[in-house]
Amino acid sequence: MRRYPGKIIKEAMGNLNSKAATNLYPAAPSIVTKGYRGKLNYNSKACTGCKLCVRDCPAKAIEIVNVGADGEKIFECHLDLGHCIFCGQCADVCPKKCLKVTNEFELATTDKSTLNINLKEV
Amino acid sequence: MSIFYLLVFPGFLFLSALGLFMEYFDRKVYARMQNRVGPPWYQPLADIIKLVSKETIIPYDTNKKMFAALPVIALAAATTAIFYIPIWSSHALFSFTGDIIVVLYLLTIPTLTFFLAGWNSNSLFAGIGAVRNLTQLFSYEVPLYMGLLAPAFLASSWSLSEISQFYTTHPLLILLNIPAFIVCIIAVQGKLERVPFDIPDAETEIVAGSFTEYSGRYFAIFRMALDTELVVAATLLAAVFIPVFVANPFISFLIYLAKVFVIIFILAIFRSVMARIRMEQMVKFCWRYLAPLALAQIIINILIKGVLPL
Amino acid sequence: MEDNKAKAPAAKKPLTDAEKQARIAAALAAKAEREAAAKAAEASKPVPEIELAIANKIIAKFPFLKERIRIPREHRLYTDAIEREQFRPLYEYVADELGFDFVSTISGVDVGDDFQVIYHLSNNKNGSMFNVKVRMPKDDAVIESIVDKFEGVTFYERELVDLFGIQVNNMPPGLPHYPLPDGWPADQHPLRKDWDPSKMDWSVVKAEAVQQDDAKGGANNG
Amino acid sequence: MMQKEVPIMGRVVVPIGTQHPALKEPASFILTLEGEKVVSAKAKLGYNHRGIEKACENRSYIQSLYIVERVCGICSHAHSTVYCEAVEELAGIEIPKRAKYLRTVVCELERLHSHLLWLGVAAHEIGFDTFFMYVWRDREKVMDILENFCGNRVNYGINTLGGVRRDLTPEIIEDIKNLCKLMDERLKIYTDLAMGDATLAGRLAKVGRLSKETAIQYGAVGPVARASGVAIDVRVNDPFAAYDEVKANIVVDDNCDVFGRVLVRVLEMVDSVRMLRFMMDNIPDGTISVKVPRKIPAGEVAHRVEAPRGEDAYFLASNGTEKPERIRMRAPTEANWHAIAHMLEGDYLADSPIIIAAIDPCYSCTDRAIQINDLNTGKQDILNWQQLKQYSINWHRENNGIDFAKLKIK
Repeated sequence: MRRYPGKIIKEAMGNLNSKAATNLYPAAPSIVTKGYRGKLNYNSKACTGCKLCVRDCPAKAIEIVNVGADGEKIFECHLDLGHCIFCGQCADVCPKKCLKVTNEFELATTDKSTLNINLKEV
Repeated sequence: MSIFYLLVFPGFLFLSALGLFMEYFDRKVYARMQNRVGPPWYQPLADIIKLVSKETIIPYDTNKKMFAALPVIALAAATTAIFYIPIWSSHALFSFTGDIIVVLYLLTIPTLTFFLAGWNSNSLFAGIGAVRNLTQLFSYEVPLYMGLLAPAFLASSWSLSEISQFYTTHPLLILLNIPAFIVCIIAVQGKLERVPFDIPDAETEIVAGSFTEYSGRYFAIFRMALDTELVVAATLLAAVFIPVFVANPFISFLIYLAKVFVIIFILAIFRSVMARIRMEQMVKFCWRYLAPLALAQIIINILIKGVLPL
Repeated sequence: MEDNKAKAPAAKKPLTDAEKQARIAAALAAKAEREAAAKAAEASKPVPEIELAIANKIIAKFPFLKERIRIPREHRLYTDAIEREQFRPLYEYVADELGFDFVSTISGVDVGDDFQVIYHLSNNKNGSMFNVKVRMPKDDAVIESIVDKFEGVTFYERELVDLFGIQVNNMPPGLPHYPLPDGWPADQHPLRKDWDPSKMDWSVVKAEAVQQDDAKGGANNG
Repeated sequence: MMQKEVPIMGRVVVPIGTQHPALKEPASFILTLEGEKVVSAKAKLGYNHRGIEKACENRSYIQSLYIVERVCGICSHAHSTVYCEAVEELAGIEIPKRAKYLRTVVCELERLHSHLLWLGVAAHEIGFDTFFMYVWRDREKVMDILENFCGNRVNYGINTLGGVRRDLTPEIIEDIKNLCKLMDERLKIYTDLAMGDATLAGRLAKVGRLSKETAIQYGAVGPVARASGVAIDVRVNDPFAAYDEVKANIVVDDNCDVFGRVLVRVLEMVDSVRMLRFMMDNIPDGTISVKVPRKIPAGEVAHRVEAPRGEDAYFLASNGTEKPERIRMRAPTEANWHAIAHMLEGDYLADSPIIIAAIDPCYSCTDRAIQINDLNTGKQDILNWQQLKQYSINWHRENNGIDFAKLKIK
């Protein structure tokens, strides 16, 4: 094969007219695919408080708390987004499927204290 | 009037504005070739403003006056060179016999200041960058000079204005100088330290070369000097190799802008289609191919001058 | 609601001790059966020929390994723990004669009173991996380096030194600390089972880091 | 690390690292130069030691899986595959065939994206940014498919003990087939470019030489070894996942330099595309996972897979409880480090970034908080975004007399 410099020139000149491949996020929305694992969604009514999710969480980010008074069972799910690694193992292991992963990914914040959230059903 | 020339047009203010815009144009073309969006038109200016507002750190153990003076010298030298180059007519603002040599030397001064800046920075990477600066200077300077002097031989003048006038009256002879133009375009790429000859500031090897220790406003002035040098070098090439002037100075000025755009577009293409080569490859390339080509051009020009009744 | 809760334990109560015993016994029996089945399956699995031939060759040369080489599946051979001085001749033999010339890695394991060092020797021609386990008492944790035979093991041996505190003789000199930071105390070995991070003096490591920053950054503070 | 040797005239000691534009993550190389030539090189590592092996000992098998996956951002699937297969072997479980195929699919997609990433980085190291941009643009297509199929761009989380977590849908199969078509076209351009561009060849050929004997002696693995003519590939020698049915070809090159490593990687991508196409047509039906008990029977197992960078070897010891007794991980780069110092010596400083990059080094990433050490008071402080912003506004007010607080930027 003959070697010469600037072999890419045809491709480069062709690109002058084409549309840029750059996604202009945040000016334009970033599209995540359907299968993306983002923030969790929690259905408190279906939860039985078995805490399998807490047991399997590799990052120790999730906590199920019983907030009901006098033995009543009302569960809340506290998630530390700073610790969560978005593996979705909690959703996999949940026997009642009350935890689900959603597509939400815009979770960045400039304040660390807002990362610890109380999950609610969306 | 001289003050106006120096500070506003075609001096500092005009050159800065055009330099920044050309940097934008260069970056935009580069980005578009890479299938990216590229920066907005004000990006180079925003960069300069940001740099000026940043904290300036002068390294311990350096000559502080020299550290601060070098960027200004670089900018001043590059700006001065524009007065001897014909822009909107085949007459430059100032001219005397031998000004082509002065312009070339004025364009060499920024490179020397880069070397001194690197050497003075007292930093390892800057030091290596400085040495590379000089090595590179020795390889591209000779082909660049020979390439620019070849048209001068044909015009039998050492003044840029006279060279321009000669080619305006003999337009067909421009075509003869095409090999010299190619040599000069490549050598200018080396002078401006752009890919494939960005060896002195190869970021993946020696961080930022000579400018490693520069920050804040001093670095901003160096950036301005580089942009100015880009425009002045393009203007020089345009004046010598594409001397197209019309009587109306305004239209002539527009033509000048178009010429600069074309040259910078060519430089941008060079930049985007090649990998950075090594120092020893650069020296080999310049001395093995560029210098003989320029020499051949000079010989041909002298021969033609003997044949043609000029 | 209240009724249900009261009833639920009541319904479970009639489980007598005898029944519990019976259930446990049944579970144990089932477990034993499963294990036996697994063992039988293991025994009935055909032993891969290439590995068997390799094992036979090794046993012929080193009789002390008789019945101490396991071949659980194709491409894998494991030895039971051997003594330190037995390793070098074995390694030289398998590397030179049987093509196990690539040391995939060296693993250290802390098993109570002993350290075990496992050399994972690979034969890249037929894909077999021969795992030689060497044991040594904790209070005499010294092994010989094999870097003179295979240079690629430097970092694995450094890991044994740093993370387990095993002394490796004849290592090439002048090697930097790896993988722990430079100021790490010499008597702290994180992968030992009895290592307690809370008892370590962390200030040593931090002070070293700050000092290094000082030494490097000093020239830049104009 | 301070140099204690007596300096020799004309020799300069250049530190590459721990922070340097050529290194994507911290490592340190001390190069001694004579002019532009490197006469000796020393590597210092361990800046990213995160204690993962120890961390795994304190977590259950399923928790460890996700930690293991985060050993490396680029070859995360190789790490989780070798771990899962080791645990499955310990538990005596045979996973369904479809699960094996799915693992192989992700393995090959990962190889594709990892090699594209490497090609881009290599182009960037030699200042060829246009090539870098093209390659990374095409890599995004692979990443999109991985994201849609597995749920994430890099730490896929597709493996679980006993199989895989997600099944291929017909539309993803269609996506992968389209990707194969696109890749065929693009890889042809890249092969042409890699072989035919004079500046690329000039920068890469005869650089970072590693002879076959030295490669064997230093224990090089993966593309580095294969570019030196050593035919080792775990996919072929010691098949894992479905590689006993999906046959890989060993790509060997005997250029023994960086140029050879580029060729090997480009041709391996071509092979990956071929395998992906084969798998899309021949994937068996069935379930995708089986149940694995929480307690794994006691035992020991050594296992290895072929990560994009080379052989990834694991040793796993279990003690019959829910937590592993010991996990030893040997990522491919650890085996290739030995060869680097040898390759650097005798070459130009200008070539050191590409030589270091040529083994495709893979370190790891860490924390993002900014720790301020006040040297005068010895006070340590971690500033958050607001405080940093305030600090900068104050600094400008005091030093430049400009009040940026009035400036409103959304």
